Amino acid sequence: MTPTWAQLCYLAAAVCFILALKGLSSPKTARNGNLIGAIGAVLACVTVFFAVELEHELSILVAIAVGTVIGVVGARRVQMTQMPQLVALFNGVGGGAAALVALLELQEATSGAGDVPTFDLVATAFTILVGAVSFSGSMVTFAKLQELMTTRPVTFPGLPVAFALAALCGLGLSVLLVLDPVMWVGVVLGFAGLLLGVLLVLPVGGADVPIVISLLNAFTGLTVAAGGYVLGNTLLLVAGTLVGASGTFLTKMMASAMGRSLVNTLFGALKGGSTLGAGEASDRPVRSAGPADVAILLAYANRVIIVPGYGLAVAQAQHTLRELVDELMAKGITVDYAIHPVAGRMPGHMNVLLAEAQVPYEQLKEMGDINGEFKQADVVLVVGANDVVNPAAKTTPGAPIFGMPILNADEAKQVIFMKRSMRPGFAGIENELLFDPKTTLLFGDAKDTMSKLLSAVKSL
Amino acid sequence: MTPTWAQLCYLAAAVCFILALKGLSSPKTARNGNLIGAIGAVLACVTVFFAVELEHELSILVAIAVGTVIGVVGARRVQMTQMPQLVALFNGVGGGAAALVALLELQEATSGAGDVPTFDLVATAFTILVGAVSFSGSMVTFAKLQELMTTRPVTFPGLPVAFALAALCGLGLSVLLVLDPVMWVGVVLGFAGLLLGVLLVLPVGGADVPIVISLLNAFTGLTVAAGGYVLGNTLLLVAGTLVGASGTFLTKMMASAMGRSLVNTLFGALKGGSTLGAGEASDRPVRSAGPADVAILLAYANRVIIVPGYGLAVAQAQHTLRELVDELMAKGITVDYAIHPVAGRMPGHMNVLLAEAQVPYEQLKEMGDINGEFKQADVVLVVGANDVVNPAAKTTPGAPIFGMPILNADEAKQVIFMKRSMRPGFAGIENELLFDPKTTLLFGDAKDTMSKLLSAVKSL
Amino acid sequence: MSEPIVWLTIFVLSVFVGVEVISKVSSTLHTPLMSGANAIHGVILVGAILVTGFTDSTGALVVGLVAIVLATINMVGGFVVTDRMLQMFGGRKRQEPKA
Amino acid sequence: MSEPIVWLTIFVLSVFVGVEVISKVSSTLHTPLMSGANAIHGVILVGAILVTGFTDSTGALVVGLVAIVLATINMVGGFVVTDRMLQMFGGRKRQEPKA
Ligand SMILES: NC(=O)c1ccc[n+]([C@@H]2O[C@H](COP(=O)([O-])OP(=O)(O)OC[C@H]3O[C@@H](n4cnc5c(N)ncnc54)[C@H](OP(=O)(O)O)[C@@H]3O)[C@@H](O)[C@H]2O)c1
Ligand SMILES: NC(=O)c1ccc[n+]([C@@H]2O[C@H](COP(=O)([O-])OP(=O)(O)OC[C@H]3O[C@@H](n4cnc5c(N)ncnc54)[C@H](OP(=O)(O)O)[C@@H]3O)[C@@H](O)[C@H]2O)c1
Repeated sequence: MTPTWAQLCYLAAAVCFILALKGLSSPKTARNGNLIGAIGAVLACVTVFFAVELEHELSILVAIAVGTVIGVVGARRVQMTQMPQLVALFNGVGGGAAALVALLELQEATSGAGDVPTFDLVATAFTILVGAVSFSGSMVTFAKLQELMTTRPVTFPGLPVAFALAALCGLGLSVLLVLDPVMWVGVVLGFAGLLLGVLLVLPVGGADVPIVISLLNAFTGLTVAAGGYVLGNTLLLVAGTLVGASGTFLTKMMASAMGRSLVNTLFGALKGGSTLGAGEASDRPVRSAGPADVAILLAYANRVIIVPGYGLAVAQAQHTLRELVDELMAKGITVDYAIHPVAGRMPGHMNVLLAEAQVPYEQLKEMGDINGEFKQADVVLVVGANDVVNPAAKTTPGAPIFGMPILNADEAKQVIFMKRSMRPGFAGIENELLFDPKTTLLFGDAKDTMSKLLSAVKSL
Repeated sequence: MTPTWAQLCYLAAAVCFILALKGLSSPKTARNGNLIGAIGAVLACVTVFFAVELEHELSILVAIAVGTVIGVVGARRVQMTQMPQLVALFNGVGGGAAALVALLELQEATSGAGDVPTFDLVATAFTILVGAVSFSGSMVTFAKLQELMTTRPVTFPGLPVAFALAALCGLGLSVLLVLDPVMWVGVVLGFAGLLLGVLLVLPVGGADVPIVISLLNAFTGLTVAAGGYVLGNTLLLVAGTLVGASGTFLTKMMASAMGRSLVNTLFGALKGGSTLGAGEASDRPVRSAGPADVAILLAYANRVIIVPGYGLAVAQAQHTLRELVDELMAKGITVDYAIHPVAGRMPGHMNVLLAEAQVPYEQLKEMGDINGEFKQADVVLVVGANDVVNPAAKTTPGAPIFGMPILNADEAKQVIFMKRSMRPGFAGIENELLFDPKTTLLFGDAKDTMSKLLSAVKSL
Repeated sequence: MSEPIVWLTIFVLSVFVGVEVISKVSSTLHTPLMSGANAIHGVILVGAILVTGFTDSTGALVVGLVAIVLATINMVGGFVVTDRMLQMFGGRKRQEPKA
Repeated sequence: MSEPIVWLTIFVLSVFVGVEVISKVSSTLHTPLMSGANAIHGVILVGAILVTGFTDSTGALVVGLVAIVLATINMVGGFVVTDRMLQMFGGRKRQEPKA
């Protein structure tokens, strides 16, 4: 059916995708890798147009144009801090598209005369179910990250039962579809998948959301692979499997970078095992100070370590921070940035942010490299970070972040927190370090306070 | 034709081979990796017996038994220093087997009625030609390493022309075979391959032989893959391709570890570009000493570095060497072994050798780690090594080892060479360091002299 | 060789390629890698085009066009947003260290 | 999908697997890895068995048996010699550092 040249083009596109993933996994080649992937995608799409006689060509082209515009505008407009939810959104629509394709293929197959091979039906059921899970799960993820809903785990008494029921239901419908391939079963299966996706992601705590995005991404990859099998298209099979496999592996790596197990991430809240903090401002006494006092503390230190976090990104205070650091270094103080791998809301968030402010690469120290040096630090300045320095990760079994490696800010002689309130961070638990006698709080939006701090240091 | 269960078994065997290669590339898992590979191979062989109705089962089993006995005995009996040539031999017979299989398949195909598909014929021609090249090339390699013939590049005036003619001949016969598949063309093609293999390897210098083994190994892998295509067997295709691809990559890595380019290795001698040393003992004056003098030198040093080389392996002096080092360390002297990646006759040769003598791992320093420390060394004791400390690699463009990274023994305060004569090392070129004023030679078989040195040190 | 086995073989090999090819990624690149992989599965667009181009029922056509729009968003948006992320990473190399 | 393309696809994927899977090997392991890979291509034995088992001419039978012997030597010898090499490497872990 498909001419040989087209199959060769598909193979070339598949190779492009492999090279893209390879490129993306090393900093130097990442951008080119992404480009190669895009080239492969374009090649694939052009090929399909010339390889077979398509009807509705015009409508198809219009649909592609619409999708392109939405995609480009969305991707261009989004702010750095919102990229994770955008990725979730894109992933979700991909999963949705795969499910729709499988439904259409089912309709095609069932309207024909002959028997549909069993394997094809298994793959179809898989694509519909998992594609729908991926779609709705990603949408909930999006809502959480965009703070359209609470980022905290949502559980209710019947949740585990409801989840189990939905899962069973999905499984049963899949079996039914394989045994008796009729359209309505497929559609109901899709709805079951949507429900299942929602129930899967609801109980996931905000901090674990990126892991879930990555997992759903892998899911979508597998649905695309299954779709490829049904359509008899190797490109979809290879590309989908690539994403499925690398996505699963990546999910595992991300989870272990946050010190979480995958099972715990997904089912921790269901099992009811995690003890969650109050999520509200505590009214225990703390010591706070003004910019002028903090400026003096900084100016008379020999060694300062900056711990940037999510709040720095929100306040867009990175440029002012860099100026402050330059000022301090001009005074002969040794200053480094301690970068926690999951500070912020996506891996590498701080690197991106500080690179934008043109902080020299050498000043960014990875967690493993700097953790031994906190003992020698006179002052640690924690800017809009919280969970990544929360000792509960070491001391409180059952805390949602327990087991995550953290920056040893508590070992420094003085700790300064710049935040707006006593509210907890992403994980929603209190940070004992805030109440430590050696801690000083500098309240206010990070950008404002940072400017004040900067002028205070300058005027010293 | 092949039942589904058998195809699944083949796939499982292919997965075993992938895991084997993966395991073999990390020290901790290497042995298990090899085991998994062997399991895959057994699985594949058992499968073929039960999957199809074979004739001549008994003869086949006898042939397998004979091959097994030869293989096991050969592999068990061989000495460590002879392993490279054994690998060459095994590779060669594998290539030969692939060529024979392709010939038989050709006979089968041509004796049938129908037309043979063109791709099949291309693959057949490839297997016959390259399999034969691999066979004869490996045999010449074996002869070189076993010193059945000279290890130096063999060239004669007409060689480049002969090589080009043989290559053209092979190509022409392949085309002929594809156009007109008759048996005699296949046989002649095989002979052309044999000739080509000999001409390919003859001009390769001894030092480059391991690179050539690795290359021929990759060749054999590709012939097996092509054979798999002809036979319609995915396992052979996957396994052969795996070996072909990883072998090619490995060849590249090995070549760069020796500072050689692949093209130069193969065609350097053909192009006549390399200036080779005399290969004979020079009669320029050197300073030599007896064990007693050297013992004193060693005993009064603070820092000693040992450079082991091929001669240590030949003399089997590693145990005595370890005793000597233990003795020196008991005297409070800091002693390390500097391991050049291609010291000896195969990569990792020195590691194997010294591990056998139970030298603690921490005392083995890799070239990159120790090269900066030669300056501080009072004495460097070079035991049966030569090329790996030859400064010509840095100073003499055109020397066969030029560009290879070497151990900076010449930077030490004193250098002692333990060797039997003034004869050069593997690369066949003179070593200026032997004539350096700070060098002392301690002539004799490494094991003998080492014992004498040991007792001299003990009696101090 | 039977069709399903062929596909299984291709699947298994792709799994190995997928895992091995990214096994060395540093944690800094997790997000762009995820995003790039995400864009790659947008290639379901090819499937969406195929089913849409072969259908003759209007209902299916509409669903197919929706699938095409969604898949295109996934693919195009994915590559663009990945590029934007990586642009920031690379930034520090091309710009002056301290402007 | 046509047969040759299937095979090409499997070939291409295997190339990636082959290269990626060993790309992190340390130079110490070059020789055992080469030797292990060498043993793996001994699986041509399967091909040799197949052609020999299907032939009915005596000449072909003899040649086939020779191929089987050669392939078996390659395979069995390869795995055994690789294991011997690796045994020496591993030695230092299991034995006393200084006996
Ligand atoms: N990097 C990733 O891949 C990733 C992805 C998802 C989740 N996470 C999770 O996110 C957390 C990251 O830790 P983190 O320490 O960077 O952040 P965090 O624990 O969420 O803490 C951020 C802090 O910044 C403060 N803040 C917010 N806006 C601010 C502003 N405008 N000015 C000053 N302060 C502001 C907040 O306190 P106030 O409200 O009092 O100001 C909050 O305590 C971890 O739990 C991690 O697991 C990471
Ligand atoms: N490791 C690999 O993968 C590999 C593979 C193939 C080739 N190579 C090549 O092999 C060379 C290795 O360098 P190398 O320095 O280890 O060895 P080398 O340059 O070959 O020198 C060995 C020296 O040992 C001496 N020797 C031989 N038998 C001895 C004995 N019984 N007692 C004392 N001394 C003895 C020889 O001198 P006398 O004859 O005067 O005693 C010779 O000079 C390099 O050129 C490398 O490229 C390496």
